[in-house]
Amino acid sequence: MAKEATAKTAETLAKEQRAISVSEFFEKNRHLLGFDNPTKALLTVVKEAVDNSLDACEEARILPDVKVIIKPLEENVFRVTIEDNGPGIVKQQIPHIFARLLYGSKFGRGKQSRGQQGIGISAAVLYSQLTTGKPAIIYSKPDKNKKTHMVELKLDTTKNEPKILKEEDLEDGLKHTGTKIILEIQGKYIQSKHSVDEYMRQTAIMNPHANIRYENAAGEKSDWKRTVDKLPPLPKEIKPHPHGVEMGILERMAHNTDSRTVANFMQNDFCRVGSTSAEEMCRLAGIAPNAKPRELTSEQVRKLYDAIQKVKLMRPPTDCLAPIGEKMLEEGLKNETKAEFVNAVTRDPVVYRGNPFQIEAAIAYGGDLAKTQSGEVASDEAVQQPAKLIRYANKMPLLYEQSSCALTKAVQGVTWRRYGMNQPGGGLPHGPAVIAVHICSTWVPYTSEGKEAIASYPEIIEEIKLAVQEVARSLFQYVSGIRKTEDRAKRQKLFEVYIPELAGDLAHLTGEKKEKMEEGLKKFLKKNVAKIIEEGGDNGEAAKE
Amino acid sequence: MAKEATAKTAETLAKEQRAISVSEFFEKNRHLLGFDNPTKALLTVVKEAVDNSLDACEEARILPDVKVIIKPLEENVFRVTIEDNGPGIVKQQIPHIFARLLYGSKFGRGKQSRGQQGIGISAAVLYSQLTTGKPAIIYSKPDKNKKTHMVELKLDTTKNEPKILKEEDLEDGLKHTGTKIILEIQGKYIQSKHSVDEYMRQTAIMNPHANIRYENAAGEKSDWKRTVDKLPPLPKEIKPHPHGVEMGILERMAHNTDSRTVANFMQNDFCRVGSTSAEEMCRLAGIAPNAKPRELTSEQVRKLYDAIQKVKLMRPPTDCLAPIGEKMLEEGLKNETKAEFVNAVTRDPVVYRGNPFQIEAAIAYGGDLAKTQSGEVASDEAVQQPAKLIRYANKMPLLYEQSSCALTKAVQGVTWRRYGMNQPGGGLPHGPAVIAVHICSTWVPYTSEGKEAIASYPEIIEEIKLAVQEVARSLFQYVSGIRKTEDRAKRQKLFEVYIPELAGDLAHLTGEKKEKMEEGLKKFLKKNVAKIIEEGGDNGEAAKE
Amino acid sequence: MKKKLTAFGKTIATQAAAAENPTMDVPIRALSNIKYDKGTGLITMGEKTAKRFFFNIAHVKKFVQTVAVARVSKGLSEENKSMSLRQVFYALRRTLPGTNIDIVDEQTESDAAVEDLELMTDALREQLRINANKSGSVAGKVVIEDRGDTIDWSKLGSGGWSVPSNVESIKFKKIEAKFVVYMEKAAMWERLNEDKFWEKHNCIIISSQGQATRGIRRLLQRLSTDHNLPIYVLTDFDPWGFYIYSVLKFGSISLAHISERLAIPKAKFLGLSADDVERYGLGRHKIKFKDVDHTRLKQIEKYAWFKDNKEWQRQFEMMKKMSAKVELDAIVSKGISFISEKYLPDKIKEKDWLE
Amino acid sequence: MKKKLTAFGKTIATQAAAAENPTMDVPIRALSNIKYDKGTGLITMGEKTAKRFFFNIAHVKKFVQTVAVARVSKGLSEENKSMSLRQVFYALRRTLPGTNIDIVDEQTESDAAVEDLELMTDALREQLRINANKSGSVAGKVVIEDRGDTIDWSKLGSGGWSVPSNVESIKFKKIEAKFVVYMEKAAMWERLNEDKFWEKHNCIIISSQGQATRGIRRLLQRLSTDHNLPIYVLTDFDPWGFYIYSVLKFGSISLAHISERLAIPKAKFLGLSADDVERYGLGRHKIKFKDVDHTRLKQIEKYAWFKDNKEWQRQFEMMKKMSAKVELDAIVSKGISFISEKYLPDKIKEKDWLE
Repeated sequence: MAKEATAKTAETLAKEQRAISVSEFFEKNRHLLGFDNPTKALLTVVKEAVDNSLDACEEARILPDVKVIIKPLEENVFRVTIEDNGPGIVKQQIPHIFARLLYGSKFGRGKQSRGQQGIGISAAVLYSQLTTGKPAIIYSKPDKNKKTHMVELKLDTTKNEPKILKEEDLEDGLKHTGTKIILEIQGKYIQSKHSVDEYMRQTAIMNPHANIRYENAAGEKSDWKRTVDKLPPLPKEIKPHPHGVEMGILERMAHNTDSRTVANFMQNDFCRVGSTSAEEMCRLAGIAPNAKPRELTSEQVRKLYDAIQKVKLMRPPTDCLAPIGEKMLEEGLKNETKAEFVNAVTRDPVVYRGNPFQIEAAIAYGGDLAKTQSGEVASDEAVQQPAKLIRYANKMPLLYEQSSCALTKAVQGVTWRRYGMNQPGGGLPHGPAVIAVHICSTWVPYTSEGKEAIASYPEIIEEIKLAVQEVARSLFQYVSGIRKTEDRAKRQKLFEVYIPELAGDLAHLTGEKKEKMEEGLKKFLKKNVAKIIEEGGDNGEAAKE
Repeated sequence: MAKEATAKTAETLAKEQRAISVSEFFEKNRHLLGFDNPTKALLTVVKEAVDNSLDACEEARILPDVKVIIKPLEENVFRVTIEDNGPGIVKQQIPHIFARLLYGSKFGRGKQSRGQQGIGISAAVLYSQLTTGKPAIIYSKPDKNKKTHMVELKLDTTKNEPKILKEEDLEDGLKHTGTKIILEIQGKYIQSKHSVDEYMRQTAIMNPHANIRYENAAGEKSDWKRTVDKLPPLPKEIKPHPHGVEMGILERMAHNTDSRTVANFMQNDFCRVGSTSAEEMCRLAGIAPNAKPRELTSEQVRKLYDAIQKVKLMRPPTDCLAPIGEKMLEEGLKNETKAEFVNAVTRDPVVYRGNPFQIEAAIAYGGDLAKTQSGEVASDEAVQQPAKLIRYANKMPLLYEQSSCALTKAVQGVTWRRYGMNQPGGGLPHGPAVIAVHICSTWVPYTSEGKEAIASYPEIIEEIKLAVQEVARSLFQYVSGIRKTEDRAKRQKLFEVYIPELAGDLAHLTGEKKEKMEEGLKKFLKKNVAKIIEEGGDNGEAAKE
Repeated sequence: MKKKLTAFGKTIATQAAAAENPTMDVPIRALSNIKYDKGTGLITMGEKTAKRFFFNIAHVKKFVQTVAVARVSKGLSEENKSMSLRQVFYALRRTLPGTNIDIVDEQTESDAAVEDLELMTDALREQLRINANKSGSVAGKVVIEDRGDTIDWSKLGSGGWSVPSNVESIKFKKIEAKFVVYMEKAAMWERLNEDKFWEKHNCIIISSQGQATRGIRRLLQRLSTDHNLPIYVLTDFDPWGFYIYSVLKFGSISLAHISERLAIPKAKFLGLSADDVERYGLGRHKIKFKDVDHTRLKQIEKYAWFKDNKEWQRQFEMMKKMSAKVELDAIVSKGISFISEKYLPDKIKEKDWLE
Repeated sequence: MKKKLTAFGKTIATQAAAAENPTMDVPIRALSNIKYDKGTGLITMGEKTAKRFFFNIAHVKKFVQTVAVARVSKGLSEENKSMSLRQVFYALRRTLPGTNIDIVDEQTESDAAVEDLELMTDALREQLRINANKSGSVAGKVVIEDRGDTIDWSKLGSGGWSVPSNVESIKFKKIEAKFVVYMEKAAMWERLNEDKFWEKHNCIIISSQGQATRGIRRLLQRLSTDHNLPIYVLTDFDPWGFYIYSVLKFGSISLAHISERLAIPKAKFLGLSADDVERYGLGRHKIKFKDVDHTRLKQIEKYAWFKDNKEWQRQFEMMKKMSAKVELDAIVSKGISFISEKYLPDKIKEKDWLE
């Protein structure tokens, strides 16, 4: 059966060598792309498509309407349909975008977007054909006055190229501009904290400017209506900051630039480099400012690289970032949680390793969160569960790997007792609360290709802590405000109850009339009620007892 | 500074779309390939080169001599040199093997080897040029009577193609056949359990048939001499087993096959399919056995796929696996640990998801392991540390991600108390021991591209447990043999000490002579010593008290 | 007693001198060898014994310890003295020459050896001259003679007579009292003593602190058996209080072998019962059960001597329902001397007790 | 006493009737208000007081509790009765109408109120008719009168007189004894009583179990102060034993306000000292320190009254070095009556004590 093994030589070995297509590679290593198991695979397919839809709508400045349907076909096989009202995709690009790995517009472009790699949706198509053998069906309508274009396609893994099975223009396709994709996949549908349901819920929180309709595999329909009629600002693209560039990339950029001189190259191809800085770099590197960048030797690039590190530069601009904003985050969270109190904060942008990033945090407390499933107000004990933490990176929910994520670590690193919440074992705070944390960045440092958790850079953790502390503080003020009012009533009642007791005991002790003392005490209370229940007592010093 | 953001249309969006080279992708995502941080990067570079050297020597049936030198150049920059006496590489292939990602002979070929992806050594070259800008230098001599070929090259990431900087034939190059690679990289040298030193040590254990010389960054030289003069058998290649193939791959194989009929396709392109099985499959799928496989529709492939699952087949052959073997594993472990007791076991091959795999386990105990660094016998308490676990996959040491690895989980899943070892908190057993576990397979299920840990398939965990229990049992027999001898001496002493005490007390109590009773008791002990100290006492029943 | 100990030693000495494996038969003190005798109303010990050998690795230490205790006990007999269990432990301790082995490491070992010796010589611990703790006071219309002193329990002011750990040698000269009230709390005793309850009602009042000591148990037993006085027991309303009563009346598992010399089958439980808690409105002084209380109650309700007793099972049920205990002291909330002026006289008059 | 309590109530009642905020001045019982008086050798209380107001949310509960205790105490006076602290707690308990608030929730609250009242009325707790625990026995050449009974401590057999919680009213009729030995263990007391130590050496022996009760402390104090008898203290060699001695001699922090009525400046520590452990070869009965022992020792060595005492610091140092304690009972390993025949006579003769 098996081929006989014999000793090989350099010659025979050479014959076995071949190029491997990137599709073959990821076909074999699909767990790297989030298709580890059927449950996660179902989520990944939905996620990649929805992320693309939201990105496209925002870039086209269209308020998004997104529809997701998961329909069970047979055991562990589902048809997943995602439709948006975005700009659509031009005919020629459809096959490449959906059936070619490593093809896209978002790769390394110095701008914040949900997708980053140009790999996700084609991977979903690959996974679909791998597990069910079915092609992907794409509808696209870039112009609302023209017909809808429909394509059925597969991915040819040996060549990493699309293979079109069917293609036609439909009269009665999409009603408006947009894109629709249908995939049949093997998967598993569960309702847990890693489920598609939860992903949709968290997506709705982060996108209050979107209409989202969702029908899950159990046939239950959810409909999140738009609560904000304004799109978040579109992030801007920036050029790389010199302090975040590695030597090999610097060399490649120098050799591929359109600039004629090194000085120009530094000014044109990077941000935050003016003519003074550029000349300073050249001087330090011992390179003539008018040298041709394409002719730089490796040794010269190396010197330039060292010189760059020595020149002080402004931090990169941060208008490339598009946080959702305090108001919209509050809207989204309030809408979804029906909480009694919601507060959000958007911090100013900061930089790690030459990459700008920005943190947002929000907290929701009480209201429906303190109620049981049947809608009753839950007991104090029942609500003393760990708060729910929801994590976002570039507006995408992160559902897996919670414990190893920098966002989680930062939230756990806050001393919650200071804000009136229990924190048993130093973990998440306990109470009827939802905490949301969002990191946006031109280059989010995921811990793995699955984009499930954020790497623990100290700069990032510190920023998150500051953001979370801020919302925690406002929650604390709110809660203690409520408690104060309750306390006042309690205090007055307390004295009213104690007065007859004291009077009674004194009467026994002295033989004097109870009524007389009771009257005196009541009189004093009435006159001084504000002072007594506000400040707690008569004098500051003795009250310390 | 930043480009103004404006609303995009399908047209403008289309213009931004582009293909991304796989090199660009991995340049940005190099953590996926084991270059997360400087410490790990240094290890990864050495590991990829050494793995290639050992694979090449074994395939060419040459007893390996491998030399590794790490020379610090400046702070956090090292020159790494790896030289072997393997078959060398033919001139034309050198650039592709070393400077093109996803190029190799080992990808998915149904055979066990250290490397699997054709990505490792080119990634090392990529990392090197990215961090120091320096090219890789390769020496190769496939024919010992000809000159050595030398190449300096880089990887052009935009095209994923090699770029040759310099090339020449040298008179005074390598002395024998083989390959030598020199890389300059940024890295960090530490001496810990994740260090290159530890990797070399574990590699030596697994390769007692190799001479390994190593000079670390501190200038310390290690020299592991070959202790076995026989190469391990060369694993054979097998074709895929039908039960391990997914639908998408089946379709691709059918469309690319050289076979003319579906029946032939099933017999020729898979293992374990005879003509009867092939016809059965066709019948069940409703496909004519002489149908042309290239013309199968997706629907037919789907039916064929379903039919395949219903036909019973023999399990895949397992001579594609090459375990190191009990004797060699014991040699290697004894040699490195200088332990008092070493035992290894190689289990029979087993199959998971159509992929054959095989487990080996070994344990080393006592001897130098129970000594302090200065060579003294350590106290009982001091040796009650967790045993050291070393993990291998296809003969390669795994240094990272110990806790999430199936090998670790399996070892922790053994009830060590049964084998006389403590196991506080259900973790690794405590004691002066080293436990080695090896999984070999045609397709090792790593949890990530970094090849650091094995995924937790129940079949795999079960096999490992059985293997480890076997060596644990033999260790237990050995240790309890020793303890028994010690215990006997202790017991006899105990009675000798108690006799005068009892006699004395009895004398006080009765007024009789102490000496007389002492004598009688000593006499009884002498006569029955074997029984008393062996069985512990006189009678079985009462001893249960 | 000396003779018994010498005889015990002789058997072993003879075996030793004859080069045989020295052995002793130790009655088994496990629950499996305990019976509840409905006839006598006592917990008694079965017939099972275990053989203990000197030349047996599992027995040797206990064997030597038992002989060593016999030796110490004989010494006490000879000197006409006694020791506490703790002191016996220290008297036993010696390190074996050339080793780091001690005859005894923990007091539990010497305590067990003492109990084994009690069983094998059929002697009370007090006869072995080994005493348990001393605790408790007594007052009442009784005159005793002890160590040559004549002591009138009714003429001891606010303190009373301090009950010794060993009451074997006291002689009752004159007993006018008609019954005995035993309580687990010294504070309650002081209340009754201050109120001269024993004088007004012609009785004896005895207290310990918590579980009754062996001295007190023997004292109560002698007053019940030899002098036919009713014994009324007052405890908190909690599983521990029930247990105190259980031990007083039926004997304990660990001392089953001497139940007939320690237990008081005619003892009556005078409260607090669940009914008392209701009747006297003590419900608001409930102290919530902890897990340990639940466990204890579950054990007690399964005791062979309570298992078929409907009245007691009713109490256990009510306690379980309340899931709380009530302290005897709580009765003071009804009035300072409510206990002596109302509670006790009423309960005794109405025969409102449990048995 | 009744008058004092009425006066205390009057002040407050007047304020209440006059529609003022009722207030009381409570001496502060914190360490900051405690001094060690080298002259008298006593821990005493400073002058600091805190004002407690009725109309202050932080004070009101304590305020009401203190008045309630005064009321209960006055009732006791009127009826000429007494109560234990536990009983006072129950006597105080009542739920305020229409709430779930109780006057007291924990006994610690009523205990604190009792202490506050002691301070404000300058009365002993015993004068307030509130008693602490009863524990301990006494024997020796003394005749007392208590509640109309004449009690001869030398004619009480093996039990001795049971020391009441309140010894204020006993009268010493005849004291032949020349000194007092106080020990923390009842077993040791029985040893000495059996050996008729008090007869042979013409003395008094007193024991409690553990820390001395207030009754015993008052008894010892009266024998020391009023009758000028030397008081010798016997404890285990451990930080707790040292503490027992410290409290007996200097008074305690929580009861600093009545040190002069409880402390015995002339008390002498007769052992076990570190030197005794060495001299009598008790080293092999060492019991290793636990963390809590180390902590305790560290506190004790910093006490103002020990800080500058070289002899005591030497003991602390040696104990620290040993890092172990030795029980008094261990001395039995030297012989059954070694304590009474050798240890005590020698130590007293050689004046081998610590002060």
